[in-house]
Formats: sequence, C-alpha cells, structure tokens
Amino acid sequence: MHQTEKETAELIKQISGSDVKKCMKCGKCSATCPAYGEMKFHPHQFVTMVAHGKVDELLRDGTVTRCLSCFACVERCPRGVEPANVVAAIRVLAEREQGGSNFVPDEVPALIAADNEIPQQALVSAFRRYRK
Amino acid sequence: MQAISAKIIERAKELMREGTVTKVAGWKAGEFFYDAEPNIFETAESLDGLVYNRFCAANLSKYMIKNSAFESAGKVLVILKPCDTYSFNQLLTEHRIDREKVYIIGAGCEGMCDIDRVRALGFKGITGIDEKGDGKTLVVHTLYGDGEVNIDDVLVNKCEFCKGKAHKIFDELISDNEDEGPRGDRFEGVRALEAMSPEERFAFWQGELSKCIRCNACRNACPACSCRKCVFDNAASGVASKANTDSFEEKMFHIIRAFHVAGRCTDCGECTRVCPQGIPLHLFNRKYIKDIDEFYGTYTAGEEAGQRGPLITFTQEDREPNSVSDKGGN
Amino acid sequence: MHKIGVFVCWCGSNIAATVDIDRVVAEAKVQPGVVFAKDYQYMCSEAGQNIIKDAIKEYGLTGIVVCSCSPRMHEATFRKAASQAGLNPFMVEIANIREHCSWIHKDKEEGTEKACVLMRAAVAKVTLNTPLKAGESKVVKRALVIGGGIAGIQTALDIADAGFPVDIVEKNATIGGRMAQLDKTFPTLDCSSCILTPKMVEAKSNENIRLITYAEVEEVSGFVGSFKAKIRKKARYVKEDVCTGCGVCMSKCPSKKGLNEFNMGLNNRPAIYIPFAQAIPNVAVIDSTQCIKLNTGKCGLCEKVCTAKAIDYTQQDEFIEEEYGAIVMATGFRPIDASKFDEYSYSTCKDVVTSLELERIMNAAGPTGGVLLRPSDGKHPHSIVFIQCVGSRDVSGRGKPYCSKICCMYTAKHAMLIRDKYPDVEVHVFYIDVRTPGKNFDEFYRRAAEQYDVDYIKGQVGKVWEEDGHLVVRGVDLIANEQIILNTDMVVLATAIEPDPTARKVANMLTASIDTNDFITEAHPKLRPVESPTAGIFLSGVCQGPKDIPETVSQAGAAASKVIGLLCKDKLTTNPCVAHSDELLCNGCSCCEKVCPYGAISYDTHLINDHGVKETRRVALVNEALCQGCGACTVVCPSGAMDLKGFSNKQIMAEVEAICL
Amino acid sequence: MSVNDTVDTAVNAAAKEWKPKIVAFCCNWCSYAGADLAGSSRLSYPADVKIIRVPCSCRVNPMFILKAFERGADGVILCGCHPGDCHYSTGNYYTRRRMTLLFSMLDYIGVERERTRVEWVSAAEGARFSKVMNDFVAKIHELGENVKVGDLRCKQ
Amino acid sequence: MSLKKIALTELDRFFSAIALKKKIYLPVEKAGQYDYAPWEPGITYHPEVLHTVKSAKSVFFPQSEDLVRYKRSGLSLAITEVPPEDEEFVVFGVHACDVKGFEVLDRVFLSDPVDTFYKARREHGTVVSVMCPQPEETCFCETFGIDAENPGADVQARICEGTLYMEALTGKGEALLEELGGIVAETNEGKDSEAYAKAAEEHKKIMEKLPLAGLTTDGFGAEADLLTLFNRPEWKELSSSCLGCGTCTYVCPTCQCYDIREYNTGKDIRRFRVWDSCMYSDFTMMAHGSPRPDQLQRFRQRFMHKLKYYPDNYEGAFSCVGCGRCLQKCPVSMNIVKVMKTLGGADHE
Repeated sequence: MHQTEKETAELIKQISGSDVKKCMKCGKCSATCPAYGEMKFHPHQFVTMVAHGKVDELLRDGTVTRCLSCFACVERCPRGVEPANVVAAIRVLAEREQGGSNFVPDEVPALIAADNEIPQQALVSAFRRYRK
Repeated sequence: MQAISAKIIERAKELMREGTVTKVAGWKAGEFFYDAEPNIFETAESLDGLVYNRFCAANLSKYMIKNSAFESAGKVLVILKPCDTYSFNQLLTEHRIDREKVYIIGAGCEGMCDIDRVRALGFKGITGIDEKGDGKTLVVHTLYGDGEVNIDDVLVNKCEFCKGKAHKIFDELISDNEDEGPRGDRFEGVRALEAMSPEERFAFWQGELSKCIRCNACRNACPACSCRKCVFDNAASGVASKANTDSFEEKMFHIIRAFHVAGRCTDCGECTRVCPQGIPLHLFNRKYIKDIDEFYGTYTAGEEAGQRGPLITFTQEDREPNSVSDKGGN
Repeated sequence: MHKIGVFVCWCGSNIAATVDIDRVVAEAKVQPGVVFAKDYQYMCSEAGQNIIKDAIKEYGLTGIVVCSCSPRMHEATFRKAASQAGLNPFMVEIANIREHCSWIHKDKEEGTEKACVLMRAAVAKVTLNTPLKAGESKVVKRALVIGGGIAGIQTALDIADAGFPVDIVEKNATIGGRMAQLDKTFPTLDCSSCILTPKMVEAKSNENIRLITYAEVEEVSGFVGSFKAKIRKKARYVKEDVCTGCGVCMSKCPSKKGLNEFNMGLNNRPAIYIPFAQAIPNVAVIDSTQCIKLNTGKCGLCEKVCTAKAIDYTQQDEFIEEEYGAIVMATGFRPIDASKFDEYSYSTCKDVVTSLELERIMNAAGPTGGVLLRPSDGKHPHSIVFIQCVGSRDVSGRGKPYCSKICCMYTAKHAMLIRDKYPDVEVHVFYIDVRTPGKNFDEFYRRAAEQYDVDYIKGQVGKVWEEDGHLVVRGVDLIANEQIILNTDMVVLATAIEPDPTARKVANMLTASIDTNDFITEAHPKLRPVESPTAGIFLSGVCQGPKDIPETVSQAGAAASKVIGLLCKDKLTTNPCVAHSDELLCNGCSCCEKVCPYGAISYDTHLINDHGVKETRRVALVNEALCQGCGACTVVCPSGAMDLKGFSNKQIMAEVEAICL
Repeated sequence: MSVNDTVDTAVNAAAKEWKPKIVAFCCNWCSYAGADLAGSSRLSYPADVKIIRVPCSCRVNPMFILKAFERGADGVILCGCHPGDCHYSTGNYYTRRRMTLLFSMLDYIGVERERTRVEWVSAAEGARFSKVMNDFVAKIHELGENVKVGDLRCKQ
Repeated sequence: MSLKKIALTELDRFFSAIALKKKIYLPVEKAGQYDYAPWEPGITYHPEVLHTVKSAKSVFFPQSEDLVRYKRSGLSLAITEVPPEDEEFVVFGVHACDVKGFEVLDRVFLSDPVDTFYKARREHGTVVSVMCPQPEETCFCETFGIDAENPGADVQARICEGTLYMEALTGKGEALLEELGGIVAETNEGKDSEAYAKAAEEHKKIMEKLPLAGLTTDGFGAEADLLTLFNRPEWKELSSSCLGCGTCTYVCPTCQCYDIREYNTGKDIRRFRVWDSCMYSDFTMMAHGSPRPDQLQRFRQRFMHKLKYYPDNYEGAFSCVGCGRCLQKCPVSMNIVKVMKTLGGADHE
C-alpha cells in the first residue's frame, strides 16, 4: 500500500511504541552506539528524522541494517526514547515491503569470501528475513 | 438442657436472695414451648417462670446496656450462651456495659432451634414441642397430628455454624458440655455468592432485599447496633429514612449497617434470626468478617474485651482498595 | 432565612474565555436562598472585594459564594473581606471555576455547564454553613531550624537578629554543610570558605542561637505555635564545652583509616577528628566505628594527650526536649550515587570523579592541598573531560527527571579555574544544553568558552574506559555529526543532586507534604514558596528544590521573615474547622479516640439531658486546640455524633446532591 | 419505521446524550492541590468530573459515596495523599481500609467494581491527576450508565 | 343465593380474565416469603399459605405513598397533586382476619377527616376473601368475634375438594363475578350443599381446638377503667424484652399510624407518607422530644391503643383481629396475647 512519508513515520512510531517527542537531543544514543561508524545516519538522527516525518531516505538507505540491536541506546537513553525499537520498526517495514530486499544472492559470494567462518544458518535466516 | 435449666433457676434464686444481684435477665416461659421471651425478673419467686430450652436463641447481652447504666441500681445477673459472650465482650470494649454491675452465668448450649425452620418442614399449628432424650430429636405436636424432626435440620443459622461452646467471659459456668470448636464452614454462603457472576449476585440481593419492610428488627436486635440514635432515625443525619420507598433505600440501609458493624460484629446471627422476611442478613456481616480475616489477618470481635478492631487500626502495607476485585476464590 | 450572594469572577480572560459568566450569574440568581449575584473582572482586586463588602451590607447577606480560582489561592482573601463587612468569615464558600474548570475545559458550553454545577454545589454547601469562631493558641517564641548548612545558618541568623531564640539541629559534627566543601563560588569566583566561615562563627557567637550539632530530630508533635520536638544528641565522646579544638588528639590517634567525609572520602582521617579546620563547633568527635578504645577497650591515647580532659568514652546519646513556635526545614542535598551509571566507570576508574570531589581536589584544604592531581597516580593531568547532566533530566529511573540547576555553572567554573591555573590542561565539556539564567551567569559561561578556550561539545558520552594508564572517552559531537574518541586523564561527572535522605523522614515527622522526588512541597509554587502547606513549617534551601547559593540565601531570609512574622504574634487563631461531638448522640464507644492522630479526644461521664430524659453517660470531648480537623473520627462514629465543622456530613452530602442533580 | 427502530434510535440518542456524573472527593492537601496543578498546567480531563474538597480522604464517609450513587452518580473516585504522606499522618491509612471494605461490599452486591476507585495523587502530580481522571471517565464510559444503585425517583 | 365455582387448576384463567381489565393483587411468593403483589402470568396462587408477611392492608394503605409533589422553577414553587387511585382493582385471597382488619382501618380513615387516598382505593377495590386454610396455633380471631369460615367482603370464597366456590356479597362482588362470565361456572350446589358445609364444619372443629381459643377480651374494651389499666405495674416486666423494632406494627393488619416525610429528588420534592410504629423511639417526636421517652411507655401505647383507646373511640370495637402475625414474627416473642393474659381477666377489674 502506498503511503506518504509522514504516514510511514507514523507507522514507525506505532510499531516501535517509541515516543520520539521525548528526545531531548542529548546524543547519548549516538555516543553509545558501537556501530556508529558503519552508519550514514546515526541513532539520534533516526529519532529526529522519525519525529520530523522524514523517513524515506532512512528506509532506502541501508543504515538500519547496520544496527547490531545491542540495545545500548535503549539502556542508556535518559528519556526512555528507545532508538533501537525505532530501528526494529523500520526493519519490520522494510521486511513487509515486497521487493524492498536489502539482501540479494549476488552478495553472498563476497560475504563468504570475506569471512569463511560465516555460519550458513546466518545466511539462510538473513534471506528469510530480508528477502521477499 | 432441662437439668441446666433447673440449676440456673436455683442458682439465680440463691444469688438474688443473698443480695448479690437484684434482678435477673433470662428467658420467660411463653404460651408455647418455643416462644420464651427475654425477661428481667425482679423477684426470686418470679424466677420459677425462667426457662432455658432449645428455643432460647435470643442474645441477652444487649439488654445489659440499659440494665448496667449509671442510673440503674443494683447488680444484674445475665445468662449468656457461649456465642452471646462475644457480644458482651464487644460491648465492654466499647464501654457500653459496666462490668461491675453485671454477674454472668455462662450457660452451656447444645444449639438453639428455629421455629421457622420447623414450620418450613411443613408443621402447622404447633401446640407443643418435646425434646427427646437422645438430644437429637424434637417431637412436634400439632393441631393436625404429631411428628419428629432432627434437631440438626432446624438449628438457628448461627448454631448451624456455631463458633464454639467456650464462654469468653463469665463469673460462673453452668454447663455440662465441652467445647468442640466451630461447627461447619460459616463462610460457605459467602463463598457461594462470591463465586457467582456480578449479575447473579445483584439478582440475588435484589430479590432478598426487596422483601425488606424496614421494620428495623435486625438493627434493634443487633448488639453492635446499639447506637443511642441510629443515623437512619436521625432527621439531621441526611440519610434518615423510615421505609423503603425505593429499591435503593434498603441497599443503603443494609450496606451502611454492615459497614457500621464491620469489625465489631461478633456474628451472633440475631439479624438473620429475627428478620420477619427471612433475609439472610448474616451474609453481609460474614462477608466483612471474611474480608477482614483475609485482608488484615484473622480477627474475632468479642474474643476478649479491649481489643482494637480492624477499622480503627492499619498497617502501612495494607492492600489497595482498587484491588478488591482482583482476588480470586481464595 | 438564607440570603446568599454569589460573586462570579472573570479572572480577566482566565475564566471568562471558557465560561459564559452571564449564564453562571443568571443561574446563580435562581438558586434557592440566593438574593444577589454579580460578576466582575477581578473579584480579588480591591474593587472586587468592595463589591462583595457592599453587597453584604446592602442585602444583609448571610452567606456568600465566590466563583473564582482555587480556594487554596484566595479563600483567605474573600473570608477577610467578608469579615470586614461584618459577615462571619466561615460563611464564605469558593467555587473553583478556574483551576477545576475554565483552565481545563476548552469547550465553552462544557465549561459553563460545569461552572454552574460547581456554583450550585457551593451554594448548597454555604446554606448549611454555620458561623464559626476561631479559637486561640499560644505561640512559643522559639524556632527550630533543621539543618546547619548555609540555608539553615542564614535562616537562624535572621531569626536571631530579630530577637527570637533559635536552635539549629545539625546531624553532622559541624555546621557549614555542602557550601563548606566548595572551593570557589560562581560567578564571582570568590572563596567559599571566606564567605561562609564568618557566618558560621556568627551563628556560634549569636546569643540567640543554640547549635545542636551531631544531633537529629527524633519526634515532633503539636502544631503551629507550639510544636514539641525531641532531639537526639548523639554521643561524640568528647565534652563539647571542654574541648579546645587544639587537634593534638588527631595527630596522636593510631586509627587513621576512617574515610574523610569532608573530602568526599578521597583521603583518610583519624578516628578522633575535627571535620575541618574551621569547623563550628571546633570540637573533636570520635567515630565510634573506628575508635580502638570504644571497640576493644584498649588504647585511650587521646584521653592521655588531651590536656583539657575533654575525652569521655562513657558518653551516651542525650535527648533534648523543647517547644517551638515554628520549624524550618533546611535539610539540603547530596549528589546522587554516580556508580549507577556504569558507562562512566565511576566505581572502577579512580580518575573518574564527581564534581564535588573535584571541588575538594581543587581546594587548598583538600587532599591534594589544592594541586590538581589525578587520584589514581597523583600525576598532573593534561586533559580533562567534563560530562554534564549525569543523572539529571533522566526519566529512565537511574537518575532524576529534573534539571539540577547548578551543574552548568559549576562545570563552567571548574573548567575556567583549571584553564586559568593550568593552561596546559585541555578541557572538554560534553553538554546537552547549557543553562545559564541568572545575573552574570551567561557571561560567565561564555568567558569559559571564549576567554579560557574550554572546548564545549554538544553531545553526550556513551562510554568511558581505562586503557594504558589513561582514560578513553567515546562521545558524540552532534554538531559535527560524528562520534569522537578522546584520550584523557580525568573525567568529571556533573552528578545530579537529590534531597538529603533524611528529608523524607523529617517531612513525615512534620507532616509536611513531599513530592515524588522527595523535595518538600511548598504551600504555593509562586505565592508561598517558603512555606509548607502544614502551618508553622517553613522551607529553606535545596530541600524545596535545586538552587544555587544566592537563591538559597535569599530563600533562607524569606523563610526567616515568615518565621519572625509568626513568632511576633502573641496568639494564633486556630482553625475552627474542627471535630465536634454531639453528646446526645454519642455512644461513648471510644472508636474516635482511637483513630485521632492528635490525641484530641477524651471522655467524660456526666449527666445529660436528652430531651427531658436525664442520664449519666460517657461521652467524647474534643480538645479544639489539638484537633487539626482531619475528620478521621467522623467516619468511625456510627451514630454520626462526631462531625466536622466546616465540612459537616450534611454539607458534603449537599454538595454531592447538587453535583448529581 | 418499526417499533424496534424507534426504540433503537431512542436508545442511541440517549447513549449519545448520556454524560456520566462523576464525583471526585479530593483531600485538601494533596489531591485538591494536584487538581489545581492540573488546572494551572492546563492538563485537561472531562468536565463530567466534579470535585468536592474534603480536608482528608479519611473524611469521606461511605454514606457520601452511596449518597452520590443514590442521586444518580455513575462513578465516584476518592483521591488522597500517597500512603505515608498524609497531612494528618495516618488519615489515608484508615481511608484505605474503609474503602477496601466498602468497595468489596459493592462488588458483593453485584455493583460494577470499577464505578468506585481510590487513587493517591500528590500535590505535585498534576499530570497524574489529569491522567487518573481521564482513565476513570473512560472506564465509566465503558461501563455505561449506572442502573444498579440509585434512587429511581432521582432519575425520573 | 347461588354460588359460582372454578377448579383450582383453572385459577390462572380466572386471574388472566380479571387482569385483562384490572389489576389483581394476591399473595405472591418472593424469596420464600409471601406478600400481596399484582398478579402476572406465571404467578400461581398458593391456597395453603395462611399468612402473608405484611397483611392485606398494604394494598389499600401501602407502606409508602406519595401525597403531593412540589417543583421549584426559578424562585417559584409549583405544586403537583398526586391523584388518588382511579382504576378498579381486585384483591384476592384475603382471609377473615385481614378482612376484619379493613373494617378497623375504615373506621379511622373513612371517618371525618376522610383519607382520600385510602377512600379511593377502598372504593375502587373489590375484595375476594377466602376461608383460611389450616389455622395455626397463633390464631385467635374468634376472640374478636370473627367468623373464620365466613370471612365476608365483596366476594366470599371457600375452597373445598379442589374447587373454589364464590359467593358475591355486595354489588361490587356481583359485578366482578358477572364480568367474568363463563370463566366461572354457575353451580347448582347451594351453600347448603354437603361438601361446602362440611369444609366449614371441619374448619370450625380446628378453630375450637386452637390453644388460644378461650382467650377473651375481659378486662379491656370500652368498659375497662383506663387509668387502672394504664397504671398496672406489670407493664414494666412485659416491656422489658421489647427491642423497639417495628415488626409487630408492620405485619399488623390494623396498625394505621404513618409518618409524613419529604424527599428531595433534586428535580422535585415529594411529600409522602410511610408506615410508622409507635414502638419506635422517634414516634410522634416533637421539638421537645418524645412524649413517650421510655420503651415501657411506647410498648404500653401500642397495646392500650389496640385494647382500650380504639374501643373507646369506636363503640367498643377492638383494633386487633387475632391474626397471630405478631406472635410469629416478634423477634423476642412478646405479643398481644401475653399482654392480654397478663393484664386481662375478671380478677383485675
């Protein structure tokens, strides 16, 4: 179903249950994030972007897949905003979107080449999750 | 009980003659075997009319308020059954009786019978009742023939769920039975109601309470309802009412009455016994007794004089009022 | 026959915007008993009050209802006005159509309807009001100040200056409190001790002030004008009046493992000690947990070296009982425990310190003699990272939801002082917002950034850890939008402040209400900021909410002036809304006596004439001076003999009926 | 239009028009002040709630609550200081016991339990006051009109 | 006069035929007890029930009834009258004692000043009496000259062998039976028929065997000396058990005292009357207090009224009908029989 950017943002808020308005822009989430360097946008930015309803780029960009779901940001956030839940919500949306896959078979050889030890289970479950 | 009865009369006469007491509160023989009325005997001779039989259920402790009042001269002898002593103690706790002015004979009790239950078994025109020697059977003589009933089937509700046969306060005991502890589960009626759906409960109470004629027998017989002037009689109280002009008024009356005696009611059962409409009023009081036991620890009003009732004390950890509906069956 | 007047206030547009005033007035006019109704823009103004007074006189009103703001705001105002016009002040009822109506309901129709209902309820109540006469109670001309920090000292000094005796009860061995621990004060950078110690000395020498140190209030009973307090003076094992404070004992004491509380535990002190050099009273105290003599019976060195013979190992806790007319709470604050924030490694890295610890490190009388040294190895640090809002503005449960107010400024102060004294030290400050409202405050902060080149980074720190003998800080710079990693030598945490843990206990004792953060609630946040809702209890300093020194001092003075105002009176009028027992209805059952928290109910047996029936009965009597009017007794009274004046059963039921119409 | 339709329409109209009557007893020191704070913070709650000021929650007699129901109230809520914070030290502890028993009895006679409630709201909890009232009114809306306890004469 | 009859099994038809046109009150069971209430389909008549808890007087003189209403609009007061009963109704199953009770009330309420509410009900009500089933030991109606077998009223009925025989005694009664048409069958058996007479005879035999059969009103009534009776010392002991409740009063078919009260509904004010009891401490309460401050006085008042004051006022008629309800219902088993036995008899005159 086609949605406007704002509607998508609302959906993210709904799914995540996160009250992004509570953010006081302290940056603790970003300061805490171990995957910060991997991301184009950073946890505090996700929150702000969702709050402002500017989420299309966030959805298109692969940033959220970089999140390790370590929940450090949730743990540390002094305002209870729960950025990782926002991430999870965006992921869910991505999963729901047919063809919006972030993981294509072509990538597999490279992944295996990079890390011989990568468990097959991880790859299979990644397909299950990210490829529809 | 015949034997006890004779002993009580003898002892009462003795105490009166020697001047220990100037009057005796007991039961006086009536027209029929079952209708002895509470009476204040003022002469030793009149004590020949005193009876103590299976139909002396009336609790005499409330009469002691008036008979031990400051202006009341002399000492009064009162005959109390085990359950009556709880009421007496509670009245002592509340400073309503002057202990110095009362001499208590604790009378043994084997359970009192309810003439209405005998009638409910189909006996009409009862002209006399004899107790058989086995202590289990009553022989009922009626205008329409005689019959027998099992005493257990016609016990007064309070005796069906007897609290125990030990007297909690007395000056002397005339008794030939031993305490066997409580009889039956007195909360079974409450539990049965609790297990119903709210709609069923509402229908049950609606049916029972709509019979109420506001005769105040329950209140006036109740030893805990001993207010000099009841709020429902006091035009200035804002809740005064004399009759149930609307279905709400009997609810208001019975809930407030139950609340006013909560923690003070000794479960003497007089309310239910005297109700001319047969409303099971004890189900209100036992609900509160059960709640109090469950919420704040077992408490028996009148167990001893001077106790601090559950509504005039608290703990910091008491349960929250909003939680009352969360409780399960247990 | 009732003649009720109803006065409807517009409160400018506060009420008038969402309540149709004309309709309320029209509705009021048809209420039974109402003979007059009028509206005005500001009923509380002089002109408004005159409308009320004139109407009372002109129409011979027997009761009035003012539809206005909360009775907590202006009930007293209108009662006074009524009284000036010759109407008993307790014949006034307030319908709260502002806080409870116009301010919360946006729909005018809805607001108007509700305002009418509230007015109706107030009219229904006032028709049942009876004129009440306030009783009188004595005022004990002595005040108690709980807490001997700058707030308590200033309050006590001001009260003492007005000529009233004051007792300061301080739980520590010396007065001075937190301010004594500070090195410099913002924004003037003057020396904290230099401005505090003269006040401490003054408190000691003022003949109206009695210092009760090393003591705690155990019990308080009574009420405004005559509180009774029981104070436990803990055994200090040193005779306070004999000790000269020479300090010889300290140097001889063999037990030197006690943590120096004054230096935030950064170094040790002997078992017998004087908290700090300028302590008042300058008297030693023995730490009973550390003292060898008290624990094993051996040693006794201090007794031997004390030439003044001040040591007394047998000393016991003493109790002082005293009456007070007023009590001031000045229980102060403490920093919260920073170890809850494991990401900052406070409990594992010695070089992560709190601001108050840094304060001691910077202080000449501190553990390092005022030289900035790393606690771990005593080396000079080259870089320091300050982290702000540690536990402040934190609703996650680890911290406090409020802003601690002072941290931005003291961090700027620290940063500036360090850069000034040690220009080689790099200083970074991670901040969320820098809040500097206050005279010369922002200028101060900007000076730190501009003149002293302090590096202010907008962002927070996610983790601090130790690596190769230095600290690593990972934070985020939100402006640059990058995560940064800084190597540093020290980390300073601007920990949130919280009320001293004794505050809750004391507040409960005084029946002063307390908020969810344990700050004492003021009677009104704007208009009565230094009073507790409980009469006779006043608030001074941080126990009421975070504040800096100048604010504390001005609040202390304000509290003092309120106390003085109270103590100046010879008599207090007591609340006439007290319980009253109708002896004709009383059963004498004693239930009311058992629930009365003030022991205000007693019993008497006497002859009662109940409509011609004369009987001697035991009946309850209420001591009106002791009764505070809670009403607990009224509900346990089954016969309704016990009722509360001003909030009688019938009055409340009339309100219920009017509301449910 | 059939008879049933007419009835339905009438019922719907009544349902739309029905506004619950809610009586809130608030203690002077905490909850009334909390309500004031809700007001000054402009935290709205439905106008169906009408507040009666009492010195302490322990002043509230069960008779007042039954009186409210008699007169057609749909819900009664009682607010006081948090246990331990009572201005009169112990008042709300007694309230707690009394109301526990009263509510239990109302439940026992089959009256919907949620029509009565006790909440502790401090003077500082304006937001909570507003939330409590919003929740309570929502609950009463869910339960609908009180038909079980009330004097019919007052409803005619 | 001829009888009409209907089989007891057909009573439902009988009731529904009447109910088509008017309300019919009869003893109705509710949670184990019987009181007069309007008949509705599904309600069955229990001929074996001797007594309702409240007597049949509650139909003509209900426990509470509105008298007048006022409404305030603005500052003016509008008064609405409550119209007296204007619809016909039937009271079925009234036994002899209760029928006699109506007479006691009639003397009070229908004499000047007439009680319009009561009068309207009496005029619109048709009473169908029934010979009572097995009398109880507490019955003593004969003491007051009541013929239990022939209870009287508009229609008098008797049940024998599963059939209800009815005889109209008044015009109203005739009209009622007339209206019913074919529902009730004409019968050739006259009052002198064997079965009909036998039912009464057997009843009579039981009546003679009743333990209270010999009770007389000697020592009471118009001839007795008021002050002597009033001052008898036995009142003290007699009243010592009285709890001061209103049970005896409320179950009594002849007690007629009522209190007038007002109830403010918030929308209007209703002035209503409710049964009162002279046993209550607030009975006839006045500003200075109660004229009978002691329970002894209140107790005496009730029995003096039944046995002396009422006879003085109404040509010797007693205001007790011997139904025995108070004997069965008094919580402390104190009752008028004990009073009569203690104070009555020739000895004391």
